[in-house]
Amino acid sequence: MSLNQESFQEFREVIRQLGETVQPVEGLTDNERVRRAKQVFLTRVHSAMAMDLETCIHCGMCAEACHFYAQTKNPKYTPILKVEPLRQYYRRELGPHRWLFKLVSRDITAKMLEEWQELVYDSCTECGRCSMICPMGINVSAMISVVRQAVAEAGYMPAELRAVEKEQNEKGTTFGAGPNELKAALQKMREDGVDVSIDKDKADVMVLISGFGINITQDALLATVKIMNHLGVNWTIRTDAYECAHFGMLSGREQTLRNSTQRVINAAISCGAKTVVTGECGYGYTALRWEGARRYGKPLPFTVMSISEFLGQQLQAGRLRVRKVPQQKSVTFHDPCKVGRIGGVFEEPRALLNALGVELREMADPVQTNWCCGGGGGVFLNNRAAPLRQAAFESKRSAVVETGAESVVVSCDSCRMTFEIGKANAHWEIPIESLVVLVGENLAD
Amino acid sequence: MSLLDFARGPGLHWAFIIFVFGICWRFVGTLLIARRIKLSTPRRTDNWLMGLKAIETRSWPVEEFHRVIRFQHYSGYIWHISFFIVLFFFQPHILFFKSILGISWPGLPNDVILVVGAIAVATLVALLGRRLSHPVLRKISNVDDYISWLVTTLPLITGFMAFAHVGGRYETLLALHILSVELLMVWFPFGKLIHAVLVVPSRFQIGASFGRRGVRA
Amino acid sequence: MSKLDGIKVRVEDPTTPHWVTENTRPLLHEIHHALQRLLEAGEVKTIDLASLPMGPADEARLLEILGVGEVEACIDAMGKSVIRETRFPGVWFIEHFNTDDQPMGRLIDITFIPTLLLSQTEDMRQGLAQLSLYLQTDDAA
Amino acid sequence: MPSKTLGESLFERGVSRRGFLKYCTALASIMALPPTAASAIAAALEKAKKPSVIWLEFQACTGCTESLTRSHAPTLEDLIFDSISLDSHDTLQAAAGHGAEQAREQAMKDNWGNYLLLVDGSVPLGNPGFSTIGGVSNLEMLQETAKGAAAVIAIGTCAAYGGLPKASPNPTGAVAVSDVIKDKPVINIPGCPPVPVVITGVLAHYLTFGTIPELDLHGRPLAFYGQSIHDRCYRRPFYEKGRFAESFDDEGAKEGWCLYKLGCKGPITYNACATVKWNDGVSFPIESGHPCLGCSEPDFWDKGSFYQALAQGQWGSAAGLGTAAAVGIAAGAGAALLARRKQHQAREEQP
Repeated sequence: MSLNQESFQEFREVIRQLGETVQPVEGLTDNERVRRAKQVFLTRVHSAMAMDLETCIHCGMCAEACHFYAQTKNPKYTPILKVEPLRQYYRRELGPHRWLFKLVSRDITAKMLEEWQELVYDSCTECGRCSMICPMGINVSAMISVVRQAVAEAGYMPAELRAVEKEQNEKGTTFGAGPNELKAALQKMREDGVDVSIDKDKADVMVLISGFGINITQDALLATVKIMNHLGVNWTIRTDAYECAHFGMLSGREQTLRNSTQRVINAAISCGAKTVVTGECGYGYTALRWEGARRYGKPLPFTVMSISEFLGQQLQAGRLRVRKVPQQKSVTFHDPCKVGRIGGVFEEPRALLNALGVELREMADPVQTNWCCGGGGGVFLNNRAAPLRQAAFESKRSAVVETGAESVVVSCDSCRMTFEIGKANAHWEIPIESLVVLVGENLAD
Repeated sequence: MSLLDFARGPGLHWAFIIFVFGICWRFVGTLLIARRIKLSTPRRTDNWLMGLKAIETRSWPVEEFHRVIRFQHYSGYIWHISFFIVLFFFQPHILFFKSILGISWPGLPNDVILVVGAIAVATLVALLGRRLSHPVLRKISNVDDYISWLVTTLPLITGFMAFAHVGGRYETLLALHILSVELLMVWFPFGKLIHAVLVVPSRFQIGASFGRRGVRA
Repeated sequence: MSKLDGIKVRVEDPTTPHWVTENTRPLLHEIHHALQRLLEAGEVKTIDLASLPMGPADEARLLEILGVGEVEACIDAMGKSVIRETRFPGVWFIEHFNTDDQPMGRLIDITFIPTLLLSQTEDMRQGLAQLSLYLQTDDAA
Repeated sequence: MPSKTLGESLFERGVSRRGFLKYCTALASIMALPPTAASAIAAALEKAKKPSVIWLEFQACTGCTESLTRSHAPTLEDLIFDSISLDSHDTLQAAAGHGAEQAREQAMKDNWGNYLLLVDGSVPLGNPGFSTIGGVSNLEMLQETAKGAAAVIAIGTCAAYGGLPKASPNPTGAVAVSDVIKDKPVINIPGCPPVPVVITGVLAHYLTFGTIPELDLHGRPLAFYGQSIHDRCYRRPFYEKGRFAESFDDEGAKEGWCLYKLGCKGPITYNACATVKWNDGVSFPIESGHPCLGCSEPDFWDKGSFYQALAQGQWGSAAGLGTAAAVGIAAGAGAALLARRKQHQAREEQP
């Protein structure tokens, strides 16, 4: 099985018109925009970030880590430059020498924030690779996400992201994939003879799926259901909190993120889940696993695992039994940035691939230095950024080509779609496979 | 009071005071900004170790990065090492440190210092050339970068002049050399040179925070 | 308390220190160059040893290297002056003393013959006058 | 009034042309002029007239006079009798008491506007009674005598810069001659004492050319003070190689290595010691194994220990640093706490 090509093409069309569905932000004065941006900076800077802002030596090495720079050689895509509004604000208003800097520097302006929109939204996937190269140990990407939030609050978020973010905030759905659509998709599975347990009152494992799974990556949804049944655990999908994606996070809207996180936490607590498994969705994992507790205000009363992590552990525990894939083949594994570099899941997906008996060919930049697919951070929805994204995708494509692997295994719907789009644009013939699908298709009887 | 007397006396005294004061101010002022409380369950609990490890690992970029930053990496090393050799192993400098710290150590022959000093200056010039010509560096550079370059280069240049007695009377050159070092010390806490101090906590932090997520940073 | 004879005393020859400075070499080069110029262009040169940094025994070593040549002249005018050609013809070593026999100056002349050795016209005129006077008085007698 | 030129008086005394030339060569040497200048000196000297010289001694130790009398070439006698008329010198002249004062007044009267005034010792301004001659304060006598002088030569560091009397805390309020005399050229010949040949050399220059020599920024004749001790030191090659004596009796000291680490002030001291040397050209301090004290430089007494190396700072105590660190920490903590409060308020206000 592969992703639903018909829905995928429809989806591409939806993306193309996404921006037109929202009205541009108007009526904000420049002062108000700056004030809002500053409010974000003020509330989000913390000691470690301050240290990073103080330590930069402008060596420019981070440019080399960034796929947008690496492919275009345009200096404005240098990661640390994307932090400039924050740095300027910090030095003038929060840093220890702020009284001195105020004498010799200028304040940020609405114009600057507008200008930075392209830098933080179109040419940054928040992949965190720049944070890995910095000789000073500066977490550059963490700061770019703060600038994103500031630019968003100032009213300069790209229209496509605003549309999705708005939908998730107001309706709790993404791309129109609501509870009814989910129920319909699951009903279809039942009709095909697959047992699905939804909305259980009590469950040990609560599974989140990416909204894409309802329409486009249905193969992954089906595989997930099959695998969970195979494991024989008490699991459920909740129609009141099934959405894994957090457009609030990648768009930089704190309120939206807080709401979507809270919805998941409430559902998990109400069904007494011990483990919440996030589907193949990068942001979904990070938002809950590493950021969820902060939004919740205290440690989460359950464990959060990405599906690759969960399955890898089930494999080691002997509950997941897979057979070797029928045809011996070579694959390369693409670590989704938010699950790998930012999330810390590396071993489990590899253990799964090993159990499946495929030949894993690692890319030249493996695990935490892995090149991003170029679509993260909502860039894959951003029409204006399409040419840039395609350029950045080239870093990934050549890394894959270099391995000589017959197919690419990914474990993130967003990556998967970026690969599909990039592959089509580049006229590149290579199967893009979902890890979950691969496991689901090769369960031992 | 002659220029040299000023440089060696009150100039040095105040430069040290500003140096120490500025560093403490900036360091403590950065460190004491509210910390972020981490409520998520760590994947690993040996954050301290990961932090310490990052201090070392960030000195040696992994192979995949090393390929693209080879020049910056080696020029950085050459510059820092040659600078520290000149700073700490030129015999008159050792006398200077002895007068402050009370301890001394063996120095290097002047010929060696001259060569190493020349390498340091050459590297600085090359790095400035790169900063002025490389699109990325030109784009991200600000006044701080150029001032910091200047105040770092001046002591080397004036040091050479004082050593070779070129360009003026020795006491004037020596005074200029000491004054240029004082300028460096006064600028140090306020510009990017502070990285010499902050690099340690900064690297530690990234190692620790990625470390708790199970990522070797 | 230790006694005075407990202190070891070693007498070293102050004129021949066992360490070497390098101040004579540049000077020898200068002399070498000057001698070349003298031969090629007839340029004369005088080097005042008092204007050069000289360590202990440097001068002695220099003189040892320069050696003694064929000519040695002595002038007695306002004190003694000794003019010697060194073993390098054209290189002269000149020492001036005052009336108290204290050294007044030490020079190296690179020339065909030091000017001071030439009879001076004023002196010759005075000599001529004296000779004339002598002849007149002698004739008269 | 000396009416004869120097050439005339010399030739009258039976000095041959050859002798005169030799004398001029020696003069060139002590004036630190190239030997080729001898003929120019001869031409000038032939026409020069003996100047009258008055020597005043204020807050001084007489070391400068002692030094002058040890000038080896030409001998002082030559200088006094052949070149200058030392009409008044409290230490050297036979006259004493009122007779001495009369000699000075007579010389001033006879040579008004033409005599050279030589001064050694500093002038106390704190109280006129601190140093007087015949009841006249140094200040008054200097001002009075300088009025008719063609030029003033300050001999020794005390006269040139105030010297030892001026050293902190300067109990007598001592000042240099140049602090008092502003309307006459003042030539400084510093040194504690000055190199004797330098004194005679400067006088010879004035005598020969009738002008004051070219001076450096401290009013010193460039011919003698144009280069540092270090520049002309025979131990300089050891400095270049970084070979230093670490103590007065170590191997380095015995090997005659550079004395920089033992506090030698040669690099910042301008004087002729390293070439002209002392005691008939026998030696100079560094050659004798002792670092240069820098005695021909202003305020050399107050520049820290003689044995403190030049590379060392003179920055007093480290106590200031402790305070600086404490204030810095307080400033940093204050800045951070204010930032925290600002952040806290902002977070509170958030919906």
